[in-house]
Amino acid sequence: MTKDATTLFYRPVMVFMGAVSVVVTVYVLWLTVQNISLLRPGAQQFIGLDNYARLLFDMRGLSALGRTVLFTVLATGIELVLGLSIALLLDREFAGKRVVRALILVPIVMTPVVVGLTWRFMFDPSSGMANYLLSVIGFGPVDWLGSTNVALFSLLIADIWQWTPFVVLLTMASLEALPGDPQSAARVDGAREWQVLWHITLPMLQRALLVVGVIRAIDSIKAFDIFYIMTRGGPALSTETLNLYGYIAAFTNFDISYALTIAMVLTILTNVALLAVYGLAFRPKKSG
Amino acid sequence: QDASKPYAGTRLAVLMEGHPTTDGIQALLPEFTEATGIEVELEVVPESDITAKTLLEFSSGSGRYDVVQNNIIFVPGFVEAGYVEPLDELEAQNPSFIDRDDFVPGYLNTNLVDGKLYGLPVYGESTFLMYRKDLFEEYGIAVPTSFADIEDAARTIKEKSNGEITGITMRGAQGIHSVYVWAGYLWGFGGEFIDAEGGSALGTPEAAESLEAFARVLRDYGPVGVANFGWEENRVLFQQGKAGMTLDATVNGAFNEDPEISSVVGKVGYVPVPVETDAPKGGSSSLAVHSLYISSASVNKEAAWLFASWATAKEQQIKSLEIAPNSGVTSLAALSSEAFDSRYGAFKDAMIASINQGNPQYLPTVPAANEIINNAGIAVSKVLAGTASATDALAEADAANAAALSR
Amino acid sequence: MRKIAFYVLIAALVVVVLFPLYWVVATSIKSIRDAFAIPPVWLFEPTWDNYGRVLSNGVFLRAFVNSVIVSFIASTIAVTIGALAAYGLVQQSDTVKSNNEKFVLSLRIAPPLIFVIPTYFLAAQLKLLNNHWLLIAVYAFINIPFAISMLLTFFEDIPRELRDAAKVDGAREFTIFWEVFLPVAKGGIIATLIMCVLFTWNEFFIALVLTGRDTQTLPVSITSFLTFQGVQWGPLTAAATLVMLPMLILGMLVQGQIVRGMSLGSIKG
Amino acid sequence: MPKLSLQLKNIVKAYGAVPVLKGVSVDAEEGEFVVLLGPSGCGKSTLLHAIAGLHPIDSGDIVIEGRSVTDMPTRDRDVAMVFQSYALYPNMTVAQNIGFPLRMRKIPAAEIASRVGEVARLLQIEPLLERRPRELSGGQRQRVAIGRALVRDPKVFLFDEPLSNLDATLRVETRSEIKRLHAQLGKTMIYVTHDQIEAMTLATKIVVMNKGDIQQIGTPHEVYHHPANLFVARFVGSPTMHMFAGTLVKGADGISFDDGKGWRVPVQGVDPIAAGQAVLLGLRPEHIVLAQPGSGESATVESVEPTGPEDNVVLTIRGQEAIARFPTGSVEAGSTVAVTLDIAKASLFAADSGLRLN
Amino acid sequence: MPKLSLQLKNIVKAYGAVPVLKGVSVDAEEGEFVVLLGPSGCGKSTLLHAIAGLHPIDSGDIVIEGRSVTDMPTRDRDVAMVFQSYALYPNMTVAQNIGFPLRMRKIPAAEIASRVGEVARLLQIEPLLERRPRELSGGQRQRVAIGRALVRDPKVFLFDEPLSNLDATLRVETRSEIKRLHAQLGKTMIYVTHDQIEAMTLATKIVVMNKGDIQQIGTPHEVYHHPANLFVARFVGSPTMHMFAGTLVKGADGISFDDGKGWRVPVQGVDPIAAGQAVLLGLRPEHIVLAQPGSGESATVESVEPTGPEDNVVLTIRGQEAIARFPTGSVEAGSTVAVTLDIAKASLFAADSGLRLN
Ligand SMILES: Nc1ncnc2c1ncn2[C@@H]1O[C@H](COP(=O)(O)OP(=O)(O)OP(=O)(O)O)[C@@H](O)[C@H]1O
Ligand SMILES: Nc1ncnc2c1ncn2[C@@H]1O[C@H](COP(=O)(O)OP(=O)(O)OP(=O)(O)O)[C@@H](O)[C@H]1O
Ligand SMILES: [Mg+2]
Ligand SMILES: [Mg+2]
Repeated sequence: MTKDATTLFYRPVMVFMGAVSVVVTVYVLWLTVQNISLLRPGAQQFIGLDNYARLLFDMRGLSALGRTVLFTVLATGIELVLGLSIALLLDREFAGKRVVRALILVPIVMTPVVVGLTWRFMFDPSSGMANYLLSVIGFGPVDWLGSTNVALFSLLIADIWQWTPFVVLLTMASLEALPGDPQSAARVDGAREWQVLWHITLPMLQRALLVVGVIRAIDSIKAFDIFYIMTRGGPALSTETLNLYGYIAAFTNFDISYALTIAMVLTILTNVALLAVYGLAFRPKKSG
Repeated sequence: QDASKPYAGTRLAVLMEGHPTTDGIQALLPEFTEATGIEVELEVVPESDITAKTLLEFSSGSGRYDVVQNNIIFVPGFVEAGYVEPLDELEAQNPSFIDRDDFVPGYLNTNLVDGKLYGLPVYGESTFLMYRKDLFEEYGIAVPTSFADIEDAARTIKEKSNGEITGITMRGAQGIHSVYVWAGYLWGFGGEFIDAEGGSALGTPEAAESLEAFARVLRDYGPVGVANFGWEENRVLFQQGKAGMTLDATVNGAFNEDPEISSVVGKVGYVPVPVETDAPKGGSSSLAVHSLYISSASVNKEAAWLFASWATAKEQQIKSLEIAPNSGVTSLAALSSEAFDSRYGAFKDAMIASINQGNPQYLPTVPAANEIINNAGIAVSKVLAGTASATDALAEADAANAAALSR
Repeated sequence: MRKIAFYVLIAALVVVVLFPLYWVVATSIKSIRDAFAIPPVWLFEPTWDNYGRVLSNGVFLRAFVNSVIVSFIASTIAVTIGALAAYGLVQQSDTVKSNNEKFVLSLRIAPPLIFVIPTYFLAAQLKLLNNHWLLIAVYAFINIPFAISMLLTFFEDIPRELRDAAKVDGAREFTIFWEVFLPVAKGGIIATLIMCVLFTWNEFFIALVLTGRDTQTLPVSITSFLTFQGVQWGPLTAAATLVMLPMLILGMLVQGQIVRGMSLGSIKG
Repeated sequence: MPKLSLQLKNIVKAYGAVPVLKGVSVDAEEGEFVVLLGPSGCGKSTLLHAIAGLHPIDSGDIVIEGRSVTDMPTRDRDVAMVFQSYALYPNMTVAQNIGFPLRMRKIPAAEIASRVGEVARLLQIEPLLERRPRELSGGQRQRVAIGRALVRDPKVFLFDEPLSNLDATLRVETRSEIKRLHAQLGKTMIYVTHDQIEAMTLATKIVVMNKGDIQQIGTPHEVYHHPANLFVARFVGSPTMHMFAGTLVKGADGISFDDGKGWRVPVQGVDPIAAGQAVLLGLRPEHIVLAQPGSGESATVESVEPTGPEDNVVLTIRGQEAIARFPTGSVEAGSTVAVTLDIAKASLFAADSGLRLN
Repeated sequence: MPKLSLQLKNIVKAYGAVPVLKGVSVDAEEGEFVVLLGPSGCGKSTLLHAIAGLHPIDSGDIVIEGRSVTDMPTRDRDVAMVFQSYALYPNMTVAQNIGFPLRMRKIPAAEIASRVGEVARLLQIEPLLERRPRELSGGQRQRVAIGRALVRDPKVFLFDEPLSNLDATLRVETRSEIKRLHAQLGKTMIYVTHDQIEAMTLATKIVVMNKGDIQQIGTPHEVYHHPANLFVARFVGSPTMHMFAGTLVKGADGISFDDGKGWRVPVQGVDPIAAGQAVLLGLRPEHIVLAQPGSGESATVESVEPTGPEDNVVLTIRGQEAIARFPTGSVEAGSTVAVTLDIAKASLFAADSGLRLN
């Protein structure tokens, strides 16, 4: 009965977004069953599921998928933990808090292209700051971006640097919204600070952290700028993610249909993963 | 309306890449408007993405841009797809700015497809070998004339400097960077990207040998991190005096000789890219040219032509040497100007020599060029990283290229 | 003792966060030679040439204005619609809520590639490619899912009794939303808005494809300093610094608005 | 006939599998002051929420001033409510909190300000008008919650334990303010409280609930002096009514209560057919009064608990412990005293059904 | 000498510019039951929070069992507290809420379960153990909050209006449980309440506060029967003490109270030098007792308010309105009755300083 009014708040949005996404999806699916190349206008034909079959046996695509998973899991996990820790560290009154809070935003504020260039430069084996610092404390140079074993992790560092503040910002906002009473009660009940954190604060932040985590995961899967600027998938494909592969197929090879196939498959896989994660993590609480 | 300005009031949309030459043209635009009454809306996008944007635009056929800038690699593709307009007729109609003979012939000719001119070069370069004259003298090394010489020289430098100085540095980053440089090896060893029948030709022993040599010299005597070296890293390392040699674009000369940023001013010798075999299928120096093209969908083709020919005319090129200096001028007059000599005299001769023997097919110029370069780049990167042998990596690239060519 | 450790930690954090920024800013006021020197040059004569160059560049200034217009309007739309939808959703049963949320999150999954190409062709037909509203619409659309799921989280923390009380007091749904939920979740709204602004402010790929000369945004403009003949470090870093500055000031200003423990005292029990 | 202002017809409501209201029917005439009494968790708040339309009910009908509002949104029911949990708007100042319902009704700002000021004065929170809820003490918050309801002139007022966190003085004052307001406005009020004095002094009608069922509806006097069943008898009044177990026997002088141990007293108003039944005889503390030594029953004082004006005294009377209230200091623990039991005022309940017999 | 278990030394605390505690000093011996009384907003909760270490204090010292804990984190102070706002853990079930303090002390799970079960039984919330706080009624939540404190064995218990939302029956039961626990554990308890019966029956020491200052510290008897000043006299006891204004005059038979309108009564225990001073004579309602017609003072019954066991009766005595409590139905409004005033039990206060004189 009284629900009617509230459905007006979201239904139209959902319907609109749903309609747009259906149209786009259908259109994209239509494009993926052809062989469209930007260099051959008018020459496209219907080729059925060939593009999908091609991807299924495309070793490059498959290993890119594996890499995507690895990167996403590591980036999301580390950023969540680190971001939460920083948010908790900053969640108190101290001199200069406002300034620190604003500075924390620096990495996300910095244009991704500049972030990529900066880190690429810092990871420069001979004139970069990373190796300079290592040499100051007596370590030999690390081939940050030129080694197939290391490059992905170097990108991870840059990604963590850039996106941890995202977690910090949103976690801090959630922390600030907490009423604070239960924490006091827990202290009276004899909980140490970490126990307050673990038993009271974290459960109350649970939903916010999950949403932030899911969004970070989705965005890591789509991570592009840093990869594109820092390594473009190299060396020896060791940093090529599926999203990057799709981009290269589209805008380097101009193979639009195949690129969209890759993107479509990536979307579908991510959706499946999302549903699984969501089902596990957001088990609906009891009513109330 | 002023009869001398038949297109006055026309608004042209021009898409160019971020580059000093573009800065120069942008600065001079008011003069063009004054001379012709044509308004130019110049949109500048990053070089790495301009082709994608151009192609999306071309394939939508909306005629949003009248003039676009691009690399010669794509000219045949553009022409084949009917995206760009032949210029000969426009030239005949309105020759007020054009002087074909003033263009460096090698640059202009790359824009000829089936005898028709499709683009006017704004920027060009080739490749050459740069070496440290002082070190070569100190260690008694002769100027290399083959890739084997380069390897020897690299070894000597590394050994004699106790590893302080890298023997040679080249771009090793996956993609166009490494392919651009390795292509010199490929052609020098007698290989080629595409054979006479139009099939992929990377599966040959020459190709494998060239890649092996390229990767070996970088692995053994190259700098740390070379596998991700792009143009920038490579240039910086050399101009900081940390490498004995480098093989790269002629434009690097300008950086080596700029006392503002270089510590090797006057210490660098320039020679054309060596060859290993006596019968290469093409020159081992590149011809990299960026030109202005007129979109077939443009409704202002005449005005567009005026702009393209004005922007590439010698007057503008000479003026731009003062505004945004650049060694890649395409005008002979600009090349021989005082301003050019005073800045780039140190390597000008070697550069011109390289251009003259520059190979217009240095990088393949078929519609699938980008994909071929990409596949080759993966092979180069794998061998450099040691994750595959040259033969295997190239066999894989060859297969991928064959598929791309047949698509 | 603990205090000292705390400040040391904060300092370390700030250093790590700021080092790349320092490098960018320093490079923008260094000569190129100093910028690339190893060991790094810590003391140098600053030069403001790069800023002069960037600021006298009409293209950059126009891009700046475009970015401001596009990111603020798009984010405001996204947060507004997102907040409305989240308000509607938070009143629904758990199943309705989670189904809608799953759907919303799945919208964020699509890589830009998927919708940019169709959008480009459509916009080309409609001659919208040089129009701010195209970008605004696309950015608003892709930020709505983020806004919905974040704001849903913040709204869920608002005690249900508040809504009940407002209803008893005679408030309409929209009034409850506007006068109670928005102010109470202010911190969350601000954080979400900041993120939306930053997402759009920094977005490169969609902007590259969908902007024209008049609508080009900063990331595209800045990236044009990456020529195939190398990066124009000086102007690039100067531009990057200029791009960051307003966002940092904004961040500082709006975050000062957040009151901690806002809902304290509103509910007993 | 006075107009019925609020009718609850057989309201049923469950939270999931937990039934909370099992068919509650109450009528309130216009201007009635209905007090809901009942143990914690019996469904009082749920009932108020249902009247306000905040929780949908499972079945039943709610009628306000003749119109069924069961499917009407809260806003249109025009009720004012003090929430047990206060539910203050944390983002608004005290003044804004109190003025909010008026603002929702588009009252001019000047009038809002004056009415808010008046209510604040009445509740003694004038100095706090610019504070936010988080800067208030518990009792101050509760007063803001009350203010938000009192500022209005709705069809029905709903109060959910509105004075529980106020000090005694303030409670008395606020109670009489509410009473005055009730008399002045003549609006129906539904009031939940655990305070017997509040219930007795405010109510025109008391509804006693237990576990979602209504136990008794009556005037304060009826509920206190003539509880309908054992539950009401024990629940209302503190210290609680003492029950002497026994049987009803029929004698020459009519029906008597017999405790089986030799104590037999005649009782009035009992249907003779109840004779033989096992019963409980309920006596309130005040029905045990000190008597002259030697007269009445003899009782041993087990303990004395001073409460200020009187002492709660635990006595053993005829082998059973009962509580009485005597003037401060009138008896000492361990002593033996004489008391009279005011059997005329006693209540008699059937031991099995718990229903009142007299 | 009994050990001091808790000492508050001159505690000062302000919220910004608002002073809340203005130098509060209280000592509690081991096993003492201290009840804090005071009007809403006087700083009671703030004081408890300060003892628990939840708010830093501005100055002063808090000593628990001989050790200053002023700078000690809450955890190490080993206090248990019932928050006025409950502060339940929303993410935990009732059982987990109650068991939480034990879990923090690494008590084995089996023991936790048994102690939680016991407390739950005591508070009659056993069926609710698996629910979450938001699925509980107000009183049930409050009981969970109590349970969380009672389950522990801390150095000091702090109760902030713990029974305010419970029904009378439950309140009596819980009150006596707390009393039993206090007797059994012998722990110091600090207890805030607005309920006079609770204060009187539980306290071994009552601290009356007003506006951040202490007004009186004493036993329940002292505070009720010998209030130290006007504030305490008026604040404690409900209905409130009635004050007759007048002056002290010296007569042949000692000092007398004179209302200036011909009523003069001798008073005891007053320093003769106070003669001539303007004073207030305070009489509690129970000190006005019904007398045989003709004897004592004559009084007009203005109104009768039944409260159940007794009626609150407003009388006009010697031109002043005073409230008395008479047995139910003993007088009728409008009638004239005879009352005796128990002047021996009256309190005398200086009209200017408000301090007690007798
Ligand atoms: N955060 C705050 N900012 C300003 N004043 C505050 C704040 N918190 C409490 N106060 C004020 O401090 C005084 C004491 O509050 P406290 O909660 O201790 O009162 P209390 O004695 O417990 O009252 P109650 O019986 O109503 O619970 C109150 O007047 C209150 O308005
Ligand atoms: N969300 C819920 N889910 C399940 N049971 C609930 C929920 N809310 C309330 N209940 C139960 O419904 C019953 C009635 O609750 P209600 O709040 O109406 O009690 P109440 O009479 O107001 O009690 P109190 O005097 O303690 O406030 C309680 O037993 C409570 O446990
Ligand atoms: Mg309730
Ligand atoms: Mg309090």
